[in-house]
Amino acid sequence: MSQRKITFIQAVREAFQEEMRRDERVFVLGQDVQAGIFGTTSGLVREFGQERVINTPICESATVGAALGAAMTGMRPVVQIMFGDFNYMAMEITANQAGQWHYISDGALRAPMVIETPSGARGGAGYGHSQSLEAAFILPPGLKVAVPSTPYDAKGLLKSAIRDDNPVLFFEHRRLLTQRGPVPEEEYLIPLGQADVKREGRDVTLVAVSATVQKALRAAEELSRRGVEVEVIDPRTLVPLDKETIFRSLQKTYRLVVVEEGRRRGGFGAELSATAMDEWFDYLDAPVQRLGAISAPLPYSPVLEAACIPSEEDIVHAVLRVLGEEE
Amino acid sequence: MSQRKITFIQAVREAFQEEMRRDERVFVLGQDVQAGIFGTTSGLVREFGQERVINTPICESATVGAALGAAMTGMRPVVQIMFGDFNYMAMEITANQAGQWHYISDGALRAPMVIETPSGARGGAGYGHSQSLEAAFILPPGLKVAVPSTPYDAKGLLKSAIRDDNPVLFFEHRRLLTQRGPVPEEEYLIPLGQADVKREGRDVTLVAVSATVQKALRAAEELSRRGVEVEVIDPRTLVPLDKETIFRSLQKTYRLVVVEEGRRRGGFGAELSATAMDEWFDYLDAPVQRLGAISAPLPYSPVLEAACIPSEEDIVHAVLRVLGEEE
Amino acid sequence: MPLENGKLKELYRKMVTVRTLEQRVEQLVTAARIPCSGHFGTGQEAVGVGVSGPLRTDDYLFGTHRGFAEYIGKGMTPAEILTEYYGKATSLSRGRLGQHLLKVDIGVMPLPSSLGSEFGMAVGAALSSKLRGSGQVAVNLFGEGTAGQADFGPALEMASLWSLPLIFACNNNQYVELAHYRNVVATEDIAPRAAGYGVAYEIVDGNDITRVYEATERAVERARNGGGPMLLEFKTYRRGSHYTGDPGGYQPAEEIAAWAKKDPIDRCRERMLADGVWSEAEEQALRQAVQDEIDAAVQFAEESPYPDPATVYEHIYAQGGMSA
Amino acid sequence: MPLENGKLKELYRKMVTVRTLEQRVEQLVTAARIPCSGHFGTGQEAVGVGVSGPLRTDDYLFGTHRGFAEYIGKGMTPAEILTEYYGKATSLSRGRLGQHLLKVDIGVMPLPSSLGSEFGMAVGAALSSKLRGSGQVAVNLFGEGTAGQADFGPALEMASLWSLPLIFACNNNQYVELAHYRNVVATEDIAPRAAGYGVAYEIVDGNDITRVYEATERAVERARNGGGPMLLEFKTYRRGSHYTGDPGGYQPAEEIAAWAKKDPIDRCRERMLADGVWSEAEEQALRQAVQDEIDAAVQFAEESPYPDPATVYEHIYAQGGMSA
Ligand SMILES: Cc1ncc(C[n+]2csc(CCOP(=O)(O)OP(=O)(O)O)c2C)c(N)n1
Ligand SMILES: Cc1ncc(C[n+]2csc(CCOP(=O)(O)OP(=O)(O)O)c2C)c(N)n1
Ligand SMILES: [Mg+2]
Ligand SMILES: [Mg+2]
Repeated sequence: MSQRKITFIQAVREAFQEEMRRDERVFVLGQDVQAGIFGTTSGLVREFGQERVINTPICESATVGAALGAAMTGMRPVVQIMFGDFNYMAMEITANQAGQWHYISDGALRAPMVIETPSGARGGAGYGHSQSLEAAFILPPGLKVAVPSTPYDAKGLLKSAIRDDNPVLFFEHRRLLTQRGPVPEEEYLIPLGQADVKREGRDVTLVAVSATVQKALRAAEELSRRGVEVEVIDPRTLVPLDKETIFRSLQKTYRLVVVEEGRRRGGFGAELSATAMDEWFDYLDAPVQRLGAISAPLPYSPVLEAACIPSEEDIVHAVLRVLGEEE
Repeated sequence: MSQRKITFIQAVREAFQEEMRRDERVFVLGQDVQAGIFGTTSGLVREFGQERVINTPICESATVGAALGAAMTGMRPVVQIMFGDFNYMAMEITANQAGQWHYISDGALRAPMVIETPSGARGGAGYGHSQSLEAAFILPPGLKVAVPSTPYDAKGLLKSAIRDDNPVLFFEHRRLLTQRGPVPEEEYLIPLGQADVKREGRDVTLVAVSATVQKALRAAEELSRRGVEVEVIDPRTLVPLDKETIFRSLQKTYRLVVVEEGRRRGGFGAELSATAMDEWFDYLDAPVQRLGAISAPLPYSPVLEAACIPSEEDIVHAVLRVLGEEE
Repeated sequence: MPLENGKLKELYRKMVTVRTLEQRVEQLVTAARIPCSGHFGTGQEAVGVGVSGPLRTDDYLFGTHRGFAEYIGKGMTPAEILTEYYGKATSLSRGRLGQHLLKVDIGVMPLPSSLGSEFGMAVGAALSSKLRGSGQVAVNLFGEGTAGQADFGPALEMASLWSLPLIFACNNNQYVELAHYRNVVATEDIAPRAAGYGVAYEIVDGNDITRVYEATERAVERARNGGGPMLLEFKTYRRGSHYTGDPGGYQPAEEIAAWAKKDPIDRCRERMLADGVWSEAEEQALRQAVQDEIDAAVQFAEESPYPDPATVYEHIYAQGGMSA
Repeated sequence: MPLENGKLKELYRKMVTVRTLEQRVEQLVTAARIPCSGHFGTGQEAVGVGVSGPLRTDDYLFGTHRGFAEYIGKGMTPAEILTEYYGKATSLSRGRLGQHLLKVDIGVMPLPSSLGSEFGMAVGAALSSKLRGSGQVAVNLFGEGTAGQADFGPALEMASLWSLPLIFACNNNQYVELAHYRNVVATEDIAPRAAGYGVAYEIVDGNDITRVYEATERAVERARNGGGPMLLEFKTYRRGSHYTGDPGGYQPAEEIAAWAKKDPIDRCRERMLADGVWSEAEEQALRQAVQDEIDAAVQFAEESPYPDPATVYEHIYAQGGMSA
């Protein structure tokens, strides 16, 4: 196994390259994808040309619509939406159309497309450039939702997403983009719907989404010093959700905490906590703790933004609460 | 108290009339609101003129945008979105803008506007004219969500929504529109955030949303014949949610069922079940049962549609399950 | 190319089929045999039939919610349409689509329930054709009211920018639901909007099947040969109601009467009769054949079973899918 | 009305303020004193300053994400802008808005983070003005790239249909992020798109403050007097980078140089000097005054405290609000 470390951006770019070489139906479209504002698509145009790396006008709805039309007619587009927040501009196409035609056509149509979308709070981008909206795609049917937290996962998940025959939203947290991590030279895929245990532990199961995985790991370190061993699980995709891995952990810990950067009200944590209620009630020694952003717009000032989203410290407290060691 | 019975449509129309007479800043805009496709705005143009009852081009996003612009500059628009599904077309404006500017302007702006939107499955309208999407508005901040189930509630809630200084989504289930119910002649308001106990009972707390209230009441009758007394609570607004009324009931029943016509995955039931987990864990003798549509598009054929959404019978079973009388 | 007689007769037959079928379906909706509320297009049959006429089977058609003209035009049968409208297990979608007619293998593409959501999809289909070098053309037919939708301009922009084989075909039937279109459309004509995006346009008499066909054929051939997109606006008139149950009364009787005189089916028949390429006997035979075909299709749909409710769990996701 | 000298000097001062402030903020962004990545508009100051020049305090301005021209133009101060960019408690929004500048009481309306989401809002503001009979005009300033956004056409349609006091002002600076605009805009000019909706338009030299001001003034007065909407396209050029950190290199050096010769500030000053209404002494004094004002504003912003994190729970809902 290679010990090569590359950035999240490089990992994503490699996934693009490999899949575009492998399958000529794969193409990329979005605003400035030729230059690549966040770097994930930079340079692709040199290898694949302007026909397969297409700069679009500034219109998220029609661009996602075009991706859907292309996907339904034999292509495999990846459309980049520059900020996760802008996915609401194309919500009609994504939620009402892309996720639904395979079903209502009784299988006659498929929509193999990916929406690649940098998102999340990075301090100072302001209310509409900072949200984590992945939970908004749990309610609509027929979509898959990937939330990678490492370069390794990003590459493997994006490759699977591109090969998937369903529309997949692929969220890239902007705080992760420049981080490095080990990514093998050899090709690999990560199936959509397979969680990853990022840290083993026997006392509490902590499910963390996207950039909060890192906060969760740091909180786990801190808790370990206090004698609490937290198992950190990264679901990697919110839909499909790998309930088995979470349940396996819960059968050992009997305590569940879930953390996300998106808003808590109506978020992924609500669905997971409700799932625990539905299916794992007898395995809960304490109520599930769910953490997420407060139900407010994200303010610009970094000190305010930080006060809205869960911190490492909030996670430590939630773990202590689920252990009954704090109110 | 008057015993007058009027339809849901008439009740909504009266709310419009009373509020438009009371406050000249109130106006209505939407597709064919002058004629009034579903009747709720029919005839208003005769009394209030074309300036206050405005037919718009077919563009949901710009229409909601226009309502927001008017709301921020001293008017109190009610915008009609003909089918609830089309709210995704204006999601950017509703979720990213309307709900956020009051906060990020630190109170300098207000968006007193209502989105009135017929929705829900009525058998044979098909995938994109039948969804119940109210749960999609729980995640975004700053919005309120009303889901009246009777003519009485519809009138009182719409009047409050029009007077509210926040954007309010007002969902009208199409199966309810022609139903009649008692509505007093005298003016009244129903505060947003006040649930209504539609039926008292000591054994199980059943929270039902919009048209499922009626299914819940019928299921409760059936269960009563079997000796089970269900308390049916209509939250009337999903945001703000009257947790007190639900908790008061739970303190008596120790068992909670929640039913909605919208999809179960990521739905209101997830949020309510998770809330029960967070706050009422010690009052749950059994896991909360949540019912909602399957995570699929709604098929057209009425037999298929019916198989996707919770029925009276499904509710009966859920109640029996929460009582441990069924698996 | 001028329309030749064999083709003209085929288009005529299709127009008659459309009108007869629409009238029948309207009765079936009123009689609650069919659960949806239909939208029909009496008087505007030449548009959909004429626009789809010059298309190859593999060309893409994004049609409208109103009536069956372009669907019959592109090759769907009355039985295929009726079984969808009835929501029966024998329909192509096994009861899932209803009025959102689709038949992928003859290029009948999604009719989204949200008007205008097809603009982007049509761009994508045309882009796909171009990338694959398949020579397919995409035609997006939409009403003048739908031209007000958000993605209309962006679709023109993309089609122009990438020189796509995409025909924007506006069916201007002068009504948008229960109001005259000038109530919600700022201009008399939609077509010149194309010029703002560098897209060529033409305004065509939508009640003359020959002109509709020929204008479309020119645009399609131009697009197929790399000439890029075009917008065609067909002027016609909706003589019937917006939907079954529409109270009516907002269309002046004289206006309806004036347009009835320009009925596209009558005009086509009279011209064929005058040109001596059509006879009363052929007319009788056609009417009978169409009636028989529709009767048989109604019977088939009536007798078909409803789908099995257990099928709702199938095809939620492609490739095996997931549980709900 | 021709622009009189007092007004011209005021506009000149504002352009100088804009450029000086933008350069300063760019340094502060690079030095990470300011957390956002700014977008600046060196070379295009005449557009924002000129467009906001003829507006009444209560007229509505929906400005752009690029630079400060229309914000300074409408009456915001460097200190108001800087405290927002710093995210300090002394800003009008107490640190919430950042680069989304707003000052409601002088008509500076929302700059949405999603480009183009203001099109509908501007229609609504103009409609509101009309309904209230207040005589206020709304001006929506946007880039040529933003003209591709979905609600642009529908906003033109509504403004035309309802004859709203709304000016669409397109700042065509020839670049959309890191590419020349013709990469993603189908036509040389945006303005003729207005004609498709029955809206009058005019193309104006955006580097000539006098023309920008006068064209806007005509359009605003026409709109105020019930003449309805108009679209103005200002041709200008963005000489700087798209955002702080932009690698650059995609703008030909000769192109930049050619446009530098048409610099709006230089042109204005030279004309005033030639006309004898301006002197080198006045110039020196102005530069010094602007510098002093900005230095003081930076110092004020630097010394201001960050907001109290506990304030994040305030104003989530209007009127008391709700718990999170
Ligand atoms: C996004 C959306 N908004 C509203 C509707 C409801 N609706 C159905 S038909 C129609 C009128 C369409 O007018 P036009 O485009 O002129 O077509 P026509 O009905 O005249 O054929 C409307 C508004 C819809 N289906 N989708
Ligand atoms: C909806 C949306 N899509 C993309 C962006 C990212 N973005 C910021 S500035 C910009 C370019 C805008 O170009 P133009 O309208 O010409 O204005 P300019 O930057 O040249 O002033 C883009 C795409 C955005 N803010 N909003
Ligand atoms: Mg029409
Ligand atoms: Mg530009």
